[in-house]
Amino acid sequence: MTNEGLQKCINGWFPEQEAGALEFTEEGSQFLNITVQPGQLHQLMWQLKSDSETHFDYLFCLSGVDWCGELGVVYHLESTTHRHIAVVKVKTGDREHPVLDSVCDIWATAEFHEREVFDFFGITFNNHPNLKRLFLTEDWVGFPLRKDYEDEVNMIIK
Amino acid sequence: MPMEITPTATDSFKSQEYFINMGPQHPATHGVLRLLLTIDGEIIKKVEPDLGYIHRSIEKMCERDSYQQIVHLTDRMDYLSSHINNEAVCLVVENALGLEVPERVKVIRTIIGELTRIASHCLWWGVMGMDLGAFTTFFLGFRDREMINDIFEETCGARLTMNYNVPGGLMLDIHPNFVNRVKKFVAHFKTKIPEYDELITGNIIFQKRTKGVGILSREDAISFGASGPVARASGYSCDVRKYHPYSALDKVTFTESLKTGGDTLARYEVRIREMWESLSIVEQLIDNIPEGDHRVSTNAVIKLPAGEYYQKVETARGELGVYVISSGTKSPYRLKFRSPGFSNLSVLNHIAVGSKIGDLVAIMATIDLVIPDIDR
Amino acid sequence: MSYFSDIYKGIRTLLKGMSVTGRYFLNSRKGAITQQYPDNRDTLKMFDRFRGEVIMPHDENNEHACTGCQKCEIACPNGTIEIIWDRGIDEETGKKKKKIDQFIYHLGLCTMCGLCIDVCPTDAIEWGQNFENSVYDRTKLTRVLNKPGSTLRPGVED
Amino acid sequence: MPEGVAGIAEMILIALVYLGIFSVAGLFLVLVERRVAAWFQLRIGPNRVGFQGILQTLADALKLVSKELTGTVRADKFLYNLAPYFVIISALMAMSVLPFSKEFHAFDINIGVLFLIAISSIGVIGILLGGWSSNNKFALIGAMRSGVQTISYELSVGLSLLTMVLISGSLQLSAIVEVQKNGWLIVQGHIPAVIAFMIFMISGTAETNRAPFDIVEAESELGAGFHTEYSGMKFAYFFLAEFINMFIIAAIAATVFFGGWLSPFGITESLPWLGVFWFLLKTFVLVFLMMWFRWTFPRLRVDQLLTLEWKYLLPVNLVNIVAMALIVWLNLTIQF
Repeated sequence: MTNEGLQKCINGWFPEQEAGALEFTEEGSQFLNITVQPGQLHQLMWQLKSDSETHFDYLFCLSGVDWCGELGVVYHLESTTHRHIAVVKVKTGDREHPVLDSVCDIWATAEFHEREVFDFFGITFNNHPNLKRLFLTEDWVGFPLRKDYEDEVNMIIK
Repeated sequence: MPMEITPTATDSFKSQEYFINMGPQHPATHGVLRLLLTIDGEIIKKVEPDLGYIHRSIEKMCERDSYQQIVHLTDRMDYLSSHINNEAVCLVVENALGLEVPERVKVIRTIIGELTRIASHCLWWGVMGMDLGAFTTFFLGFRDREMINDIFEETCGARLTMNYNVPGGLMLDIHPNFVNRVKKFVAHFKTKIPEYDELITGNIIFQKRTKGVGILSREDAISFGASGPVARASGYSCDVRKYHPYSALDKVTFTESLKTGGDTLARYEVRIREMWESLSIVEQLIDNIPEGDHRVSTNAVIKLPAGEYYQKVETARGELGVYVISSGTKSPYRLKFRSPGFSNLSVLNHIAVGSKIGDLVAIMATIDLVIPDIDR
Repeated sequence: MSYFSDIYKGIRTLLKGMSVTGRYFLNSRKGAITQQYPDNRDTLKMFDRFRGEVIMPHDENNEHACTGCQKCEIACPNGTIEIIWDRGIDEETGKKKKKIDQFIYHLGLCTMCGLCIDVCPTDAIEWGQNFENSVYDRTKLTRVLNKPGSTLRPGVED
Repeated sequence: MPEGVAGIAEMILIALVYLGIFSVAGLFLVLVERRVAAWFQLRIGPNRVGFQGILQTLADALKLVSKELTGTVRADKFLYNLAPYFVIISALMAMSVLPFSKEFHAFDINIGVLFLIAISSIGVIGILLGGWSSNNKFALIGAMRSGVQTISYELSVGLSLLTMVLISGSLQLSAIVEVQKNGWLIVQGHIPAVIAFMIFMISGTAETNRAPFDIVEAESELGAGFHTEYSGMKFAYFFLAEFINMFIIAAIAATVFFGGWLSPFGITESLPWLGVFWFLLKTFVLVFLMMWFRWTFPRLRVDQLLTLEWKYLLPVNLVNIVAMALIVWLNLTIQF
């Protein structure tokens, strides 16, 4: 499906007032980008996978991003039947206790990737079965991949 | 034939589950992977990987490095397919800049990429045999890998961490001996893969050890984000070289090796098949390396236009994704490597439960983990 | 009946495997791939492009080609190269000119990526093929590449 | 010298000779194993210490002797220290009944074969003890596997030898060899004897815990298996015993199936002292075979190991023994 088709299809799932919360853009990216509010995330993701039109069943990349101020997660989705790709972005402004919904009930791969994001960005995922540090030790203070993380001993800034 | 023992004992004789630490120093984990196994006798109840023993925070380092420098960091991720990793970063930079690299570069990149894949599979084959207890395979695999490494050393200057790609092309032109050596290797290796089959593949013990062990269904492979030979053995056609061809891969013909068994043997066969396919790709290209420059000049300081870029390539282990968010400066704002090993590892618990310790070793061997690739 | 054919096939595959190793056993004299490393030091020649260490070739007049432009220092990802320079006066033109005092190379930090040599405009540094870099004291890994009293080769400009 | 003292002195002397043979054979076998393995694997193998590396294992042994003995605090000290001796003494005892030649035979008892089978399974107690007492989970798994394995394969070793005893009609090793003057037992017993020989080699390899049946040590699974916590000389005992056991299995096979010290077709019958040479030659051919197995085959899984024994080797063996009985009964043996 083309990006326009995808956009139309996805917009059709939501009633008018909610659909406004989704943002679609192709600017500065080779894929269709969908920005979604945290509240709608799980519903949208579920739809994206289960709907036979879109059928995004392959989550191939899940990255946490610190957009200076907002923390967020970027999901790269691909459909193994239609072979189209879309990118879903979700952001939260709360840096102290960022919470998002987990998608590991939709894609099993998210379990590890979300743990990684939790480890490096401190984003907590609701309903995650085993959310704990993955790479770092349990007693590590801070979230290293955040832009405001400081470690005077180990980090060399050029 | 797995033995089925139904526990009918009374409570006093109830078997007790216990934990075992496999790794971080263990011969079968190939590096510093630690697996926390919950075991009942010999039967595995749960596998919990504990990662991070070799985490170097490459993604964070990338946020301060220039794009040329990032390339050499990727050598240290999946060190067995370092050239392909390098290529991924270079491709993402070139695509972002709209840089058209010469045909010669594309062809050379593809040849070396496929040789890297063969070298990686050679090592995997040797180590797989050794994990299953056949020690001779290790030396046979390494002998053939050594020939490829010599080719790389002559052309790139290094055997493992080659850093041969630069954004815009290749660091150096190929060595005059390159073509001859590659041809010699292809001729040599064609006689060796059948030998691999004779020694191990047909072996009854090997067949029994691998058939029906660690079955990963197609649905699970997709859901767990598996890629590369692991996913292809489950029947999920996911070769990036087919679906999103890069470099000169759109000019060659090859078949994606697919199996539907999803077990350890299928994964093994997919990789053996892949060696043949890679050989055929190399053969198709080696005689037709176009003349031309080996690189186009770029600015000394590469600044990608603000935006997001994603490039996937097929490494020996699966799909490597490079996701770059650029804010227009000399370093990426955020760079994420979607490493194949990381996703493939998450399959482990799912497919190893219920099998024996010996099976776990076989499963891990065919998932073909490279720990720095997982830890990054 | 499959019971017996299983046994037969099994034994056949085992013998087939043994024939492979048996062949290698008989050809062991010719086929050995062992590198007789410390013994073959005299004949062991590395490839021309082998990246062993960064060296700065000097000609017979004790002159090198490093202008002190520091491009290598900037290109290096690990801070392996440090150039200590000061202003000297060019004897021919009388103009002030950058001149290296010490070209410090920390072999212990070097990852052999080759970016410095790639970027050098005057080919002042190149790869040395020495690979026996182990020392007993790690301070010995810090080297000054320009020889004492060496000067810039006349006519080299960046 | 009173007779009693002389007897004791003789015993001690013989014991010392056997200890000598034991250690020399052990060290030599380790070297052979390493060189042969290297030749199978496109390598050269140890060739630096002495001529063609002949002193390599001696140097290794010296290293192991001079090494500090480390152990874990949590280990059961007494059993932990006892275990290696079980293994090595049982190997030594088995060696005492081997007929190197007609004269060179320390202990020619009339239940020789039975004694060998019995003694070779005592070694497993040492392995079990060592694995259990070192208080290490990997060692424990290894030890348990070893128990399972030895108990199962004991049967096949015994039965396959019993098959040959049917022809020889005696358990005494010297008598078994004498019978073979009319043709080696493997020839006399033809098809059932060949089957018995194959089964004996398979189960013998399993009994010595060598690849492809090395699940007890299973490097890639258990690290080092039962001897994970052993170091220095205690480890060397296990190591040496493994090689001696291999030698013993090969020697039994050479004696029972290939006529022991007898020369082929009696070509050197007039020179009885060559018996030792023939015996060792036959043994080393079989040892080589076991090495060939080791460096070719992948390892079996523990349940497959048991499947192989209980579903294949044992039934075949039982049928085979009946077949052999019939052959002996009907006088179908081939005799020259």
